[in-house]
Amino acid sequence: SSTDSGTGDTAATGDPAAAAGGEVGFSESFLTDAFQVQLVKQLGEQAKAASVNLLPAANADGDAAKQNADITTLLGRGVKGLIVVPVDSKAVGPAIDRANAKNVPVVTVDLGAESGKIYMVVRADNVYMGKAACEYMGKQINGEGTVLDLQGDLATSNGQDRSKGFTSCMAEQFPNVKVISKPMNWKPEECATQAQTVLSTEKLAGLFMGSESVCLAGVQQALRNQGKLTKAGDPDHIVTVGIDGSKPALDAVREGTLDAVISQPLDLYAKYGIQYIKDAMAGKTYQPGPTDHNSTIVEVGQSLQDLLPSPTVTKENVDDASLWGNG
Amino acid sequence: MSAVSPRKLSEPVAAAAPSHAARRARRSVDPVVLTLLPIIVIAVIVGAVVNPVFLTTTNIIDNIITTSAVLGVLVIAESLILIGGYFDLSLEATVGFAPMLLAVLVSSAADAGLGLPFWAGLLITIPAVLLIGLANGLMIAKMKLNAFIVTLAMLILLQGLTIGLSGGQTFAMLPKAMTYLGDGVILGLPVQAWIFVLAFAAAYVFMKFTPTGRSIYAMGGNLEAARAAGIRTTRLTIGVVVAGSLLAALAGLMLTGRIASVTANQGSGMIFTVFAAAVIGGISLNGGRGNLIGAGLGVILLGIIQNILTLSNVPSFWINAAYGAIILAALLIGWVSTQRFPGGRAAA
Amino acid sequence: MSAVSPRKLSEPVAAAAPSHAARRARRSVDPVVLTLLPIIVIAVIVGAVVNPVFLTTTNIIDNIITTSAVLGVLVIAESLILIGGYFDLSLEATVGFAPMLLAVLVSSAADAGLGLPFWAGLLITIPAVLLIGLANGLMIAKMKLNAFIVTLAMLILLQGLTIGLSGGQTFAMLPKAMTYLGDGVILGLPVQAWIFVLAFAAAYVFMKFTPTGRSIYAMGGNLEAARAAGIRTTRLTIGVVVAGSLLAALAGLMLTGRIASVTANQGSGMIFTVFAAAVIGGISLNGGRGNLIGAGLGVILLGIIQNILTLSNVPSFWINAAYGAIILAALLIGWVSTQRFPGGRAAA
Amino acid sequence: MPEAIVVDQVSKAFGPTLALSAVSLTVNRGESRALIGKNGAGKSTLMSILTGLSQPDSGSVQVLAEGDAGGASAVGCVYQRSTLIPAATAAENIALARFPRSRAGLIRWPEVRRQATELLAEWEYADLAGTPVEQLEPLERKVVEICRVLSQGPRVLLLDEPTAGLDRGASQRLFGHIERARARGVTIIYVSHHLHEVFEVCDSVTVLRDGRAVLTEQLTRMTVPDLVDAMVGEAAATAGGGLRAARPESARPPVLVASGVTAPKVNGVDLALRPGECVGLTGLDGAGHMQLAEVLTGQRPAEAGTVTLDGRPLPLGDIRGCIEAGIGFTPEDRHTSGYVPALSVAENATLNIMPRFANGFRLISGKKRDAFYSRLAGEWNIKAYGAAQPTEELSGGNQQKVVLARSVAADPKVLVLVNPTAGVDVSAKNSIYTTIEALRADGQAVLIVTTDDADLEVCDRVVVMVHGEVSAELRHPFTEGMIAAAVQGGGTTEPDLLPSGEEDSQ
Ligand SMILES: Nc1ncnc2c1ncn2[C@@H]1O[C@H](COP(=O)(O)OP(=O)(O)OP(=O)(O)O)[C@@H](O)[C@H]1O
Ligand SMILES: Nc1ncnc2c1ncn2[C@@H]1O[C@H](COP(=O)(O)OP(=O)(O)OP(=O)(O)O)[C@@H](O)[C@H]1O
Ligand SMILES: [Mg+2]
Ligand SMILES: [Mg+2]
Repeated sequence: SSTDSGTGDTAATGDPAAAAGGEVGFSESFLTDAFQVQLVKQLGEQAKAASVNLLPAANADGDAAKQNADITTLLGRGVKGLIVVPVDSKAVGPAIDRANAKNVPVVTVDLGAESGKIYMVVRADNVYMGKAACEYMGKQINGEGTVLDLQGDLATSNGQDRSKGFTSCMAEQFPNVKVISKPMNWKPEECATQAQTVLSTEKLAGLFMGSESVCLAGVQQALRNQGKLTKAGDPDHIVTVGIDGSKPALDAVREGTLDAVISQPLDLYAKYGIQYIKDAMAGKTYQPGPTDHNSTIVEVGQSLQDLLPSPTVTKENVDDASLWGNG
Repeated sequence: MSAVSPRKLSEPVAAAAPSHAARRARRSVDPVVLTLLPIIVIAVIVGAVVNPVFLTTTNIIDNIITTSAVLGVLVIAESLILIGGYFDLSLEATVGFAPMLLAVLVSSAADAGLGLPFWAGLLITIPAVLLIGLANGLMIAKMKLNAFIVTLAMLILLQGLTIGLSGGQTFAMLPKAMTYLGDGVILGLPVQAWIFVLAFAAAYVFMKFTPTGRSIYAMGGNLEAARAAGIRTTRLTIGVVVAGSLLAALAGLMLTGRIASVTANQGSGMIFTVFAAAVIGGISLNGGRGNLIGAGLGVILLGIIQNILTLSNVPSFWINAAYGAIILAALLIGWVSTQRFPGGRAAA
Repeated sequence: MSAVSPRKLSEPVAAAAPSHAARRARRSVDPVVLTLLPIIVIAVIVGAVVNPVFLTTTNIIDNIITTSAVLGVLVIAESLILIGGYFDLSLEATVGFAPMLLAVLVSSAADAGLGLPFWAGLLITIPAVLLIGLANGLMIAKMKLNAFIVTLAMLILLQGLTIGLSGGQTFAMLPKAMTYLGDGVILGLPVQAWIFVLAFAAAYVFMKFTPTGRSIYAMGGNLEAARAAGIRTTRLTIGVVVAGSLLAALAGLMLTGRIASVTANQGSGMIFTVFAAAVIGGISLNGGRGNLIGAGLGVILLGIIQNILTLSNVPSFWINAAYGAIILAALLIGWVSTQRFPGGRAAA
Repeated sequence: MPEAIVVDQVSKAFGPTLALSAVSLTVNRGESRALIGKNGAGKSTLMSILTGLSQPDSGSVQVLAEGDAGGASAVGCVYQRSTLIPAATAAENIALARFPRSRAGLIRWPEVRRQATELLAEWEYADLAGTPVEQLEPLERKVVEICRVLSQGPRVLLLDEPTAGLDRGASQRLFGHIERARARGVTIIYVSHHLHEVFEVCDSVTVLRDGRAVLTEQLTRMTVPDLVDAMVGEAAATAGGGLRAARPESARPPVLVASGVTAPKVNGVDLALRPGECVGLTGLDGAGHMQLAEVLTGQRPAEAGTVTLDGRPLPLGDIRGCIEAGIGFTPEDRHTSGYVPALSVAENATLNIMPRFANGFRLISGKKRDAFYSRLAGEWNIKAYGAAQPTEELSGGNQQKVVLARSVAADPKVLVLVNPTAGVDVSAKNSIYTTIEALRADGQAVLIVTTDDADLEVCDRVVVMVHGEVSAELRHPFTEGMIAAAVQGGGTTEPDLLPSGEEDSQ
C-alpha cells in the first residue's frame, strides 16, 4: 500500500542511523483525565515495543505558554524527534517553528498545529465526533425534544469543536430539537451539578457529554438520584451519548444505560504516533493518500495529517477488541 | 468603690443611653447577616423571575443546598483557620487526595486498586490526612513559616501525589460505603443537605460558645494578646489546621459521593470559591472576625447565583462574565447597605 | 539638661549597644537574599548534575530567563500592590484580557477580528486596562471593599469577557507589532530577557529610592501612620493598582509574543505562581515588607526548578509531586538558614 | 494677638459614644495650652480632628489662618497611639514624607541616616538610626516618634500624652525641647495625665469632661486640686495618704521566691514576695526590670535560676502554666499584647478564665460572663457602653483598665502589674490604687513594675534594678529623690529639678 511509498533518501535529519537512536521528546498537554493518561501510557508501551527512546512526558498542565517552554527546553536538550500533544493548535506554532529550525521532526497527536511543518498530524476530527454524537442521538429521539449538551472548557479547542459539531449538526439536521448547552469546563463536579440541575428542571430527551471520561460517573449518579437512570428502550429513557470511549463507558453501553459513545482511536494515536516519529527519524517520507489502516493521509499546509476514524460504539460493536476501552 | 460617685458613672451612660438601644439591637443581629440577607432576597426574586422552576423545593433542596454542601464543608474548614489568623490553600488538594488514596486502597486489583477492605482503607487514609494537617500546622505554628507559601507547596505536592497515586486515572468502581454520602437519603432529605445544615450549626455553636472557639478568635485577633492570656497558641494553631484537613477530607468524600468516582484533578480550583464564600460571608482574611452563619450565607448566595445562571438562558460564552458581574453587583449592593450600618464593616 | 548626669544616660545605650550593632550587621545584607542565594546555588548544582545541558548559555538565557520574563513582570506588579498592603488576583485575567481585546480589534475581519489599525487598537486597549485598574482601585481604596473578593470577582469577570470576546477562539494571525515582544532580539539577547532584567532593576530603584516608593512601603506597613504622616493613601492605592494592571497587560503582550497567539484561557492559573514567587522572594502578604531583588530571585528560583524538572527524567505522573516537594524543601532549607539570621523572618 | 488654632462648636460621635460635643476653644500664637480630662474625655479625638486625621461630625476647626503656609509639615503631632512604620528603620520613620533627595530626585539614604543620627543623638540614642522600629523598646519608639515631629520644625505642636512610658530622664529632655520650641514661638497643645507636667510646660489649660470643654483658664490662676475638680466634676478622692502610712512588715512566709534568675538583661536576681505586701520594681530603661517581669510571668524562659510559687517551681516560658500556678499579670505594651481589638470588653476581661462560665453543655454562658464582667467593670471603673462593646472602640485609658481587670479575674496569688497606670487619668489612677490596696489587704502579693513614681507611692518597699542586678531596696518611708538616686546606681542629683508629683501629695 502507499504508506510505504517513498524512501529514506530525503532524510530530514542528516544521518538516519544516528537519528533513529536519538531521544524523542514528548510534550503532553495535561495529565488529569483518563483519556490523556491512557494516551501517555500507550505511547510509552508502543515506544518500548518499537525500541524508540521516548522521554517521560513534559506536562504542560493545559498551559500553552508552558508547552512552548517545555518544547524549547527539550530542543535545547538535543532531542532528535518530538511527539507533541498540543494544548492549542495555534499557540503551539512558535515551538513547532523552533523544531523546524533545528530540523527536528515533529509528530503531533490529537491536535494539529496551524503553522510550521509537521511530519505527521495523527488525529481524529473533534468537530466530526460532535457531529457523529448528534447524528446518532437525533435518530434515537426522532428529531424531537430537548437535549443537554455538556460542553468542555470553551477556552480549549476540543471543548469548542465537539460542542460546535454537536450543536450545528442539530441545527441543520434536527431543527426541532432544542439544545441546552452548559459548560462543565472538563470538571466532574461541574458536570454533575449542571446535569443535576437541568435534569431536575427540564424534561430531557437526550444528554450529550463533551467528555464521557470526565462526566459519565457524575451524570449517571445524578440520573440515579432522580430515578432517571434507565436502559435503552425504556419509555422515559434519556438517550445519553458521550465522547472518548473509556472502559466504564463501554461497560455502560453493554449495560444499556449509555446509548452510544464516540470512541477516540486512542490505541491508533499511540501506535502510529510512535511509528511516524520513528519513520521520520529514519528519514522515511509519506505521500497523501489512503493508508493500510483504513484512514487517509491528507496534506494541510506544509503538514501531513493522518485522519484516524473515530467509530460510534453502540451495543452492536461494543465488544470490538480494537477499541482502546477494551484494551 | 468610694472613689466612684453615682453621678460620675451616670453621666456618660445618660449621654449615650438612647443610641445604646439601637446599637444593641443592631449588634444582636450580626451586621454581615444584615448585609447578606437583602442581597439573597434580591437574588431569590431574580431567580423566580428568570425561571419559575427556581422556587420549586427540588431545585432549592437538591440543586442549591445539596450541591453547595461540599463547598459548605470546605468553607467551614477554611473559616476556622482564617478566624484563627492563618490560612490553608492545600484544603482543595486534600479534597482530591483523601478520596483518591482511599479509592486506590479499596478498589479491586482489576480496577488498578489494592483491594483492601473498606475499614482498612480508612485506617490508612485518616492518619494520612492527620499527617498532612500536622505537617502544615508545625511549619506554620512552630517553625513560623509563611502559611500561604507552605500550604501552596503542600497543595502542589498533594495534587501531584494524587496524580501519581492514580496514574491520572479516574476510579469509578467504588464500594457502596464510599458513595453513600452521594446518594444517601435521611427523612426524605439528601445526606448532603443534612450535613450542610448540621455542620454549619455545629461549627457556629463551637466558635461562638466554647472556650476553644473563643480562643481561636482571640488568637486570630491578636496572637500576642492571646498568648499573654495563657492561650496555648502553638497547640491551638496545629489543632485548627488539623481539623481543617479532616473537614476537607470529608468534603472530598462527599464530592466523590456526588460524582460516584474519584478523578485525579478532583477539587482543583475550588479554593478560590471557598475564599470567595468565606469573605462574602464576612470572614476576615486578617483573622479574628466574622462568624459561621455569615459564611454559610455566603455559600448559599454563591449556590443561588450558580443555579440561576444554569436556569437562565445566558449563552455559555458569556456565563463566566455574568457570574463575575453578579458577584461585583452583590458587593456593591452590600456596600450600599453597610453605608447605613457602619458597624457592618467592623465585623466583616 | 543639667538634671541629667552623663553617666545615667550612657547606661541604657551601653546596655543596648551590642544588640543594635548586631541588628545593623544583619541588615547590611538583606536576609531574604541571604536565604535565597544558597538555595539557588544548590538548585544550580543539582541542575548541572541532572543534565549537563542545564549550564549551557542557551538553556539559561532562552529557557530560564526568557521563559521567566512574563512571570517576572507579573511578580513586579503584584509585589508593588502587596507592599502597598493590598493585593490583586485579577492580574492573571488582565494577562488574557488585554491581548485578547487588542487581537480582536486589530485582527482582520477574516480572522473574526474588527481589522482596526494597530494604533487604534492600542488607543482602545490601554484605556480599557486603565479602567480595570481604576475600578479595582476605587472599590478597594475609596469604598474600602475587601481587596481579595473585589479582585476575585474582577478576575472571573475578565476571564469571562475574554472568552466572550473571542468566542473561545485562539487568535493567531497577529500583526508583527504584537508578536515583536516574543521574537525580538537586542544585542543578541531576546527582548524578554532584557525586559526581565531592566524591569526588576527599575522597580527596585523606584521602590527603594523614590519618595513615592517609600510611601508605598509606609502605607503597607501602617496605613494609619502613613495617613498621619500626610501621605495621600487613597490616591496612592489607586495609583499602585492601576500601575499593576498596566504591567499585567504588558506581561500579557509578552506572553502573546511567546506563543504568537492569544488563547482564551491565557494566564489562567498563573496567579498562584505569581504569589509563590513573590512570597518566596520575601514579599510579605501583610504589606510593607520585602524588596524587588528578593522577588526577582524568587522568580529565578521557580524558573530553575521548572527547567530542571523538564530536563530531568522524573516520570511525568510524579513531576507535580516533585515540584511541590522541592518547594517545601526550599522552604525548609530557608528556615534552617534563617535560624542563623533571625532578622530573616522579619523581612520574609 | 492672632489665633493659631480655632475650634468652633466641634462635635464627634462614634456610634453611640459622644466623644466631643460642641467643643470650642482658641489657642493664640506661641501659647502653650494644656488639654486635660479623664480617660475617654475626648482629648485624642480632638487632636486627630486638629490634624485632619478624622473629620468632625459638625463644627469647624482652623489650624493656622490662611496666608501662612499650613499643611502637614506646619502642624506636628505626637499621637497617643504609635504612628511608626514597624518594618522601617528609625531613620526612615523620622524622615518619612520629607526625604532629602539628590538632583535626580532619588532619596539620599546616607543623608537620611545622618540627620536621624543627629536628632537621636540629642536623646543619646544615636545608634538606633539604622534599626527597624519594630525591634525597639517602647520607650525608644516614643523617642523616635517625638524626633520625627520635632524634626519637621512645626509651628503648631500637638502632644498627646507624650510622656506616657517615658522615664524621668527622657521626660526632662522632652520638656527641654518644648521649652526651646516655645522660645521659637511655636504654638503647643499638650495632653497629659501628669498634672505637674502641665504646670511645667503650659501657660493655660482647657479641661474636657465627657466630650465637653468645661473650663479654660490661665494656669497661674489654677492649682492641681482645681484641675482635678474640673476634670472629675467633684472633689477627687485623693490617692490616700493612708496607703502610704508605713505598715508593719508582713510576717508571713514568702509566696513567690525567685533565686538566681538569669535572662537577657537580667543576671542572677533574687526576689521574694510575701502575701499581703505590695512591692515596687523599678529601674531605668534597659535596667532589666521589664525582662525580669517577663520571666516571672512566663512570657520569657529563664536561662538560669528558679522561681517558686508556694514552694512549687513555676513553669517558666509557659505563660499558661504560670497563670494556672497563680500568677496574674498585665503585659508591658497594651497595644501589642494587651487586648484583642475585635473582641468585646467582657471577653477581653475574662479571656483567661473562660471555662468558668461553661454551662451544663460545656458552652460559655454569656449571662454568667457579663455578670462577672460588670463586677470587674465596677471595680476598675471601665467606661464602655456595655459588656458587648468591642475593646478597639475604647479610649486608651479604658483599654488599659480592661487589661488590668483581666489580670485579677482569675484571682491570682501573685499579681505582676507592668506600668499599671500608663495613660490613665488621675481619678482612674486613684481607683486603681484603691483596688490594688484592697487586693493587697486580702493577702495578695502585688509586684508593681513601673517607671511612674506615683505607682511606687503605694508600695511597701521598692526594689531597684541597675544593669540587670538589684542595686537597692527601699522601705517606706522613701522619697522620690532616694528612688531617683537609686535607679542611677546611687549617683547624686539635684532634687529640685525632679518632677515633684504634686498630684499625689495632695
Ligand atoms: N517571649 C518569649 N520568648 C521566648 N520564648 C517564648 C516566649 N513566649 C513563649 N515562648 C516559648 O516559645 C514556644 C512557642 O511559644 P507558644 O506560645 O507558641 O507556645 P505555647 O503557647 O506554650 O503553646 P504550646 O505549649 O502548645 O507550645 C513555647 O514553648 C513558649 O514557652
Ligand atoms: N474609633 C472609635 N470608635 C468608637 N469609639 C471611639 C473611637 N475612638 C474613641 N472612641 C470613644 O470616644 C471617646 C473619647 O475617646 P478619646 O480617645 O478621645 O479619649 P481620651 O480623652 O483620649 O482618653 P485617654 O485619656 O484614655 O486617651 C471614648 O469614649 C472612646 O470610647
Ligand atoms: Mg487619648
Ligand atoms: Mg508551651
